[in-house]
Amino acid sequence: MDGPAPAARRPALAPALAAAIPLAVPLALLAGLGLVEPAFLSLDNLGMMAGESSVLLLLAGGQTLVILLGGIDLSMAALAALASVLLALALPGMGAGAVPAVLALTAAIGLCQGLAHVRGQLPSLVVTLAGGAICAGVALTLGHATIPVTDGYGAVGWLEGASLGVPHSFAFALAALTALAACLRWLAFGRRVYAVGLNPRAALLSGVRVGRVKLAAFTLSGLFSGLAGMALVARTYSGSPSIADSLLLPSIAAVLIGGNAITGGVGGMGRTLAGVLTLTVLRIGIAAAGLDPAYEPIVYGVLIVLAAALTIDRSKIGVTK
Amino acid sequence: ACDKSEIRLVNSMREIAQPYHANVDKGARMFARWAGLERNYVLQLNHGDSAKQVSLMRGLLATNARCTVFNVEPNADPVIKPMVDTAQRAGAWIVTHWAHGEGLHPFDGYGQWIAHVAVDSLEAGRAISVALADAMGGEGGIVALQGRLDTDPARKRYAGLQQVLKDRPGLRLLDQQAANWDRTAAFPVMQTWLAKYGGRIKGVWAANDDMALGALEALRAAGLAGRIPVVGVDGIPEAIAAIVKGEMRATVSSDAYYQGSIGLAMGVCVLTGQTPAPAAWPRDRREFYLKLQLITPHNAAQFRGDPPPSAYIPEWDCAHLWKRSTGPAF
Amino acid sequence: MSGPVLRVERVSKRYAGVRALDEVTLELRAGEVVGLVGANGAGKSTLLKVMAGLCQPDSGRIVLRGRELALRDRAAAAAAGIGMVFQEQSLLPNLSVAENIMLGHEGAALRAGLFYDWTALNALAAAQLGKLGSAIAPSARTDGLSFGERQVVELAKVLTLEERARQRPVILLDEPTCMLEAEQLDTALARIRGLRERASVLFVSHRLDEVLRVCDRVYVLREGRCVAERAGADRDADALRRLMLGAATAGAAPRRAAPATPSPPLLRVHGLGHGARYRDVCFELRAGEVLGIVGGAGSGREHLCLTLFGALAPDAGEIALDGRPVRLNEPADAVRHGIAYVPAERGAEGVVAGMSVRENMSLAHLDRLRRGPFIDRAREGALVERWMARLRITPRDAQAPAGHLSGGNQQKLALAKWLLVHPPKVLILDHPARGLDVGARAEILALIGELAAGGVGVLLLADTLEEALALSDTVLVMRDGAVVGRLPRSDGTAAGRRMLERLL
Amino acid sequence: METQHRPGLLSPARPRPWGPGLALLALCVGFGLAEPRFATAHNLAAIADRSAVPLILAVGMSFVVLQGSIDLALEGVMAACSLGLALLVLNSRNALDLGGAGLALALLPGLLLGLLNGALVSRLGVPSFMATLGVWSASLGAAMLLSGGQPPLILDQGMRGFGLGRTGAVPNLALVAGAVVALGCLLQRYTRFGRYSVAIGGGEALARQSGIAADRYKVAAFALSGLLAGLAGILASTQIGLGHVDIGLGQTLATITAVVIGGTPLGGGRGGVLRSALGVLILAVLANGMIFVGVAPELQKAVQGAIILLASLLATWHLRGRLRAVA
Ligand SMILES: Nc1ncnc2c1ncn2[C@@H]1O[C@H](COP(=O)(O)OP(=O)(O)OP(=O)(O)O)[C@@H](O)[C@H]1O
Ligand SMILES: Nc1ncnc2c1ncn2[C@@H]1O[C@H](COP(=O)(O)OP(=O)(O)OP(=O)(O)O)[C@@H](O)[C@H]1O
Ligand SMILES: O[C@@H]1[C@@H](O)[C@H](O)OC[C@H]1O
Ligand SMILES: [Mg+2]
Ligand SMILES: [Mg+2]
Repeated sequence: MDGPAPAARRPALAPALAAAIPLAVPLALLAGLGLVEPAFLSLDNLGMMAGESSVLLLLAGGQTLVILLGGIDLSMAALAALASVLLALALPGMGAGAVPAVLALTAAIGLCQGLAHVRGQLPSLVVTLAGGAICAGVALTLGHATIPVTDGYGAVGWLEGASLGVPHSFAFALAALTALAACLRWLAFGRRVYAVGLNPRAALLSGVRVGRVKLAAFTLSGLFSGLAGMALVARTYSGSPSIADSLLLPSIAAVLIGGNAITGGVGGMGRTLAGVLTLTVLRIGIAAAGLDPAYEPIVYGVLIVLAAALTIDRSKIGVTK
Repeated sequence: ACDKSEIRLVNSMREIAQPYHANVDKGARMFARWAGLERNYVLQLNHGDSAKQVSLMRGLLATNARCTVFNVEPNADPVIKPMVDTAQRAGAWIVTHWAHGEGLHPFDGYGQWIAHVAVDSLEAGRAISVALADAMGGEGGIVALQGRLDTDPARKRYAGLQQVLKDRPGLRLLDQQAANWDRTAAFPVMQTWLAKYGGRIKGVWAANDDMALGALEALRAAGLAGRIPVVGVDGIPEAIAAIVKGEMRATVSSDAYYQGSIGLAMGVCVLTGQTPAPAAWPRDRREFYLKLQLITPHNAAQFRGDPPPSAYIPEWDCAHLWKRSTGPAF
Repeated sequence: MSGPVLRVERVSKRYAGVRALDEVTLELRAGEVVGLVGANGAGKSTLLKVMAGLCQPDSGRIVLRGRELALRDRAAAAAAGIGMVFQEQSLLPNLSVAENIMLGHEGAALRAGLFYDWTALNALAAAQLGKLGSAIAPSARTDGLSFGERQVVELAKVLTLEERARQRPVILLDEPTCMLEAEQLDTALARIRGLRERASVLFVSHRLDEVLRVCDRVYVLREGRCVAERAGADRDADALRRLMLGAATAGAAPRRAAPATPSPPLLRVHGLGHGARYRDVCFELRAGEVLGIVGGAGSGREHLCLTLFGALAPDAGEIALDGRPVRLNEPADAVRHGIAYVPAERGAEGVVAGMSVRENMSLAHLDRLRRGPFIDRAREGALVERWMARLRITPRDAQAPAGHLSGGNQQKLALAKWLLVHPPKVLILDHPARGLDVGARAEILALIGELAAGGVGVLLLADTLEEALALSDTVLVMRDGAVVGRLPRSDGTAAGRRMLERLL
Repeated sequence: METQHRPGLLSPARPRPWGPGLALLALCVGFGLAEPRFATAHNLAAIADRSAVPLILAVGMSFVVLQGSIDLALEGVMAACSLGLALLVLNSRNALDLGGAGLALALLPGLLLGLLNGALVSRLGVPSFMATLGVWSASLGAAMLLSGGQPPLILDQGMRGFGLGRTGAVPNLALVAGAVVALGCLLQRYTRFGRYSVAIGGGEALARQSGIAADRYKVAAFALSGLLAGLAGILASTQIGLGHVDIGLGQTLATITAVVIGGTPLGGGRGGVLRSALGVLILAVLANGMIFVGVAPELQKAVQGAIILLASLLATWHLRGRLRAVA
């Protein structure tokens, strides 16, 4: 709809190089931190960081699907919090059965939001903003304050363990993300996601069931919110209505900082992984540096802008908005 | 034992924008300076994110864990469990505050968890409610501003108010809203109440001083400052000034300076071997209630201004670390 | 004759793997309309974009009235008096006509260089529209205009160069007529002809008759090279066609033979209506039949097609396929029933510009290209290769983004997408040959015939009446939302044609 | 983001501009019936007062969103300017007492941060979401440094009096907000900046082709947004009486919500200042009204969400169509 493509502002990098940049950013950060403090690169610490990235990975993974479709899901954090509350309430009574039940519920909530978006033809931003608010209200009403989890913790607690130095939560999140990546790459669903994100009208007129693709994506983002909620319960031994509040923006930022386009259709899970790692290394690195908290946001702000400037694929994203 | 230069003092708390928290930090810095460890002090803010509070801690423990002591205001009670586990695993030291949830105690095999300094938030809520009731002559309508609904102090303080209301039939709770501990959020809520209840509001209860001060500004805009009693919790300097001026009626202080410093003091005593290993301490020294101070017009003047370090030095003494204990909290 | 107004000298432009322009040299003189013809992908649009400052040549130079120009961007070109009307339109849909015309050079309508004076703006725009004899309201919102109207607005916008450059502008027109209906075409051509009073014009079109009608001279581009210049009596359609296509020649669309045996009806439409767009439409389409629908703007035929493809909900009537009524809730339902649709606006609707040729071509068939849950990439690749070769889609690179293809090649892609695995039962073609070069056009029209012979029922909204008559077994005439005439194939004679023209 | 209908072919139905207006009216009538005191002058003034800061923010955000970008830096900018003000006028921390000059100076960080946002987006090509997120974070850090654990109290009585005071029955801040909204409307409708913003949102590449220096107008929009966020932070500070890092807490998302429910889609190109103002008023009336009719605090957010959903559904139901794509 924008007519002739704008002349690229910079010559496009060789595609392979361009694809490698997002991952190079967190690696360079790691290397830099390692130079200052070699202990930072100890296996223990790397394992710890991997574990710290897992919740963000799950949230950003689900978010990526929606963003690839050209939408946005502002409800994921609230939904993860609701999942944590529900798990905290249900684990003592239901034991391990609570996990699939809650995951099914969060997926269903995602589906409902998808329906409101597709059937009501409302912008995903509006639907998920409202949906998130509703989830938050329900979580607060059900959960009141933070609910500690002791009985039945084992059903989620395995996520906090590690094998061969690899935290289970990380392995789990990575596996989930890989599954999404495989769907995007190998399944018809993936092709359709990109088509819808790039040109919903052309996709529709090619016989793509745009509504269904969106419903699937929102269901998955609901499911991934639930998984993130589960990982949060494991991490904090509790469920709480505000447990994920501060993850909302980072989970979107992680998607974008890897170079996925917020307008949809450009990017993938690899970029999201890179984005999550970037944010995690930044966050932990700044913590490890023991910076004064007032400098922490300053350093963080400067670095995410730089990272975004490096990773954005200017050959594919013509107009930055 | 650790060499003094190796010791690292960490204060882990929610935020620093609120005066209460600013004072926690000041107390911690005051101690660090006094102990000659000013450059070894680290402040960690989680901005209301439990998971972040844990990861900040873990991030720092990549190096020098066994000479590091954490003084922790938990973002939520359950976060204490992963934090003490982390300390236990890494060999770092930790002191916790406020409430830690059920069935978890330092003396249950947590050698690195030096102590838990508990606060009786129910009592705090009750104390200001009584002061408010007295100021109102036991009659009239009250509006209540709650803190973040999903936190323990918010719920317990409000429960304290409800208990007092039960005993005083002349008082009526007109309305209650959550203003998230936040001054700016409290302002429009109070404005709305003034429009809705007008003259029926005879007292304003707030779960912390920040919200009390936000409400006070709304009263000021309506020309009612000083005419309606307001109470809060924390004992921040502005609230004390307002009490002196007659615009607020009461606040309860857990002494932020003390809370910010005491855990670090305990840690230094342990790390330098001036006290025995915590495992050897009696139970009521490892988990005790902190003395609270009710501040009203009668005594407000004596709490004005930043306290000097000298006020705390006796309590930082390794032999007197438990001076403010009012008894076991288990 | 005076010296050239604009001279393009040895301009070259490469894209990865493609030499779009290869040392092209040509010139425009004062007060002439020059044609530029060439096969799809020959480099016409690229050349125009270079001249309009939208893309930088790798080498060569552009000289305007004796001065070499550095055309860094469109603004620089505009400052020099060079303006362009795009193959894909370039108006902002959310602005008013006046704003679009005057955008970026509001001049006197800006008070103090800052404040909009709407009255003045509308007056200025009206003056531009007046040059073209158009009565479009300057305050109308652009997204409410018909395609033809927008074309006029585009032209009006370019004409502002006259005042801006204080010189006769150079106007570059990239297939301005390809989207126009017959009744708009004459006016448009007259307008373009009329432009020579005010400007030098470079005119790109695939309709050689048009080119011969309006152009004083013609350049022929082939594979990025300027292979010929023809003027005056030398301009003969067959010669041009040969020059464009090289050895391969192709004649006019062959008249199809009638289907051998009448087959049972495939698609039956009864009493179909959609609001004020069209009403009470009834017809039958048999397997192997080509049903042409002719009608101008507002006839409702495009809405009818959208309805048959499930993209619009009818509010009356019935659609039956193979004798059974079907409900088409969305295009995908239609696709499942074997109905395919090639939209007229390929850029916005026919292809996903950001996806590769391969991904575009298989998009409608993903369910048929599966092995287990996965896409069968090997099979996909082979089929895509086959159809790229068959339709001569160039460059022959399945991984190239569809948006990098030339307009005509995109159009071929939009068609190939429906044929990839096996042909549909019903094929709805909205101006299928739009933007195709003469050779490709003949091939596509032949392909349509072949498909019909193979049993596909084709619904055709043809580019021209001739095409409709040549290809269709039956012609349906629509006007103002109603079917006003029906012409069986046997009537495809001069008399029938006259009758058609009367009905329209 | 929303793809337009095919021009001419499917004549574009547009959002009813009065949709949000109707929603606002319905809310007012509903609350008024449920609780008569809702409609008193006293409460309307309370609503106006509560709307002032978000209105000012929404005007700036409108232009950014109209262009298709987003500004997440509001909270940080508000914080920086809030502390700037509190440290420049008569205060509890230092000896400065610059009065009105202090007010003007305190706006400067807002303008500069806005310019920085614009530069990052247009020069460095960083998507606005990331650029402004970074600036938000950094400016919040700067504010924390200024605050230094001791929020400065504003002792300038003139300023406090203005922030808390009224002119007639109208709160002063609401007057300022009204003026800003009016200016914003004029800016959008009658200036180059406003019209080009609409054009850029409608199609940036095309607007550039028409010779519009899109970068310049993007920078201008972010600068305006920064300036107004600074103003909002300053005004809020005069009310609350101190320079506060959290002065803008929650305002960014609230402002985006207001802009979007007012009818300016995040993709840009449609809607604008007036609609955003309606969006703000809807949220303000909702927040006020929920307290009035006694919705439990736990549920207020949920109720707000449900009403937003319902209102948007009603406002755009007539636009639904099979070919309509809404992202
Ligand atoms: N942005 C681009 N990137 C890569 N290749 C391109 C790009 N634009 C054009 N091309 C290639 O350059 C060649 C010339 O394209 P151009 O659009 O100029 O052809 P054209 O003569 O206008 O064809 P048509 O008649 O089909 O419109 C084509 O092979 C096309 O694929
Ligand atoms: N004073 C005016 N005189 C003439 N035309 C105007 C004037 N103001 C605006 N316009 C034009 O009228 C059209 C509608 O204006 P506006 O931007 O206000 O849209 P709207 O009606 O508010 O619709 P929406 O908000 O849905 O985009 C615009 O395209 C604009 O160019
Ligand atoms: O005001 C304080 C609040 O912010 C904190 O979270 O809990 C303790 C309170 O006194
Ligand atoms: Mg072309
Ligand atoms: Mg408008």
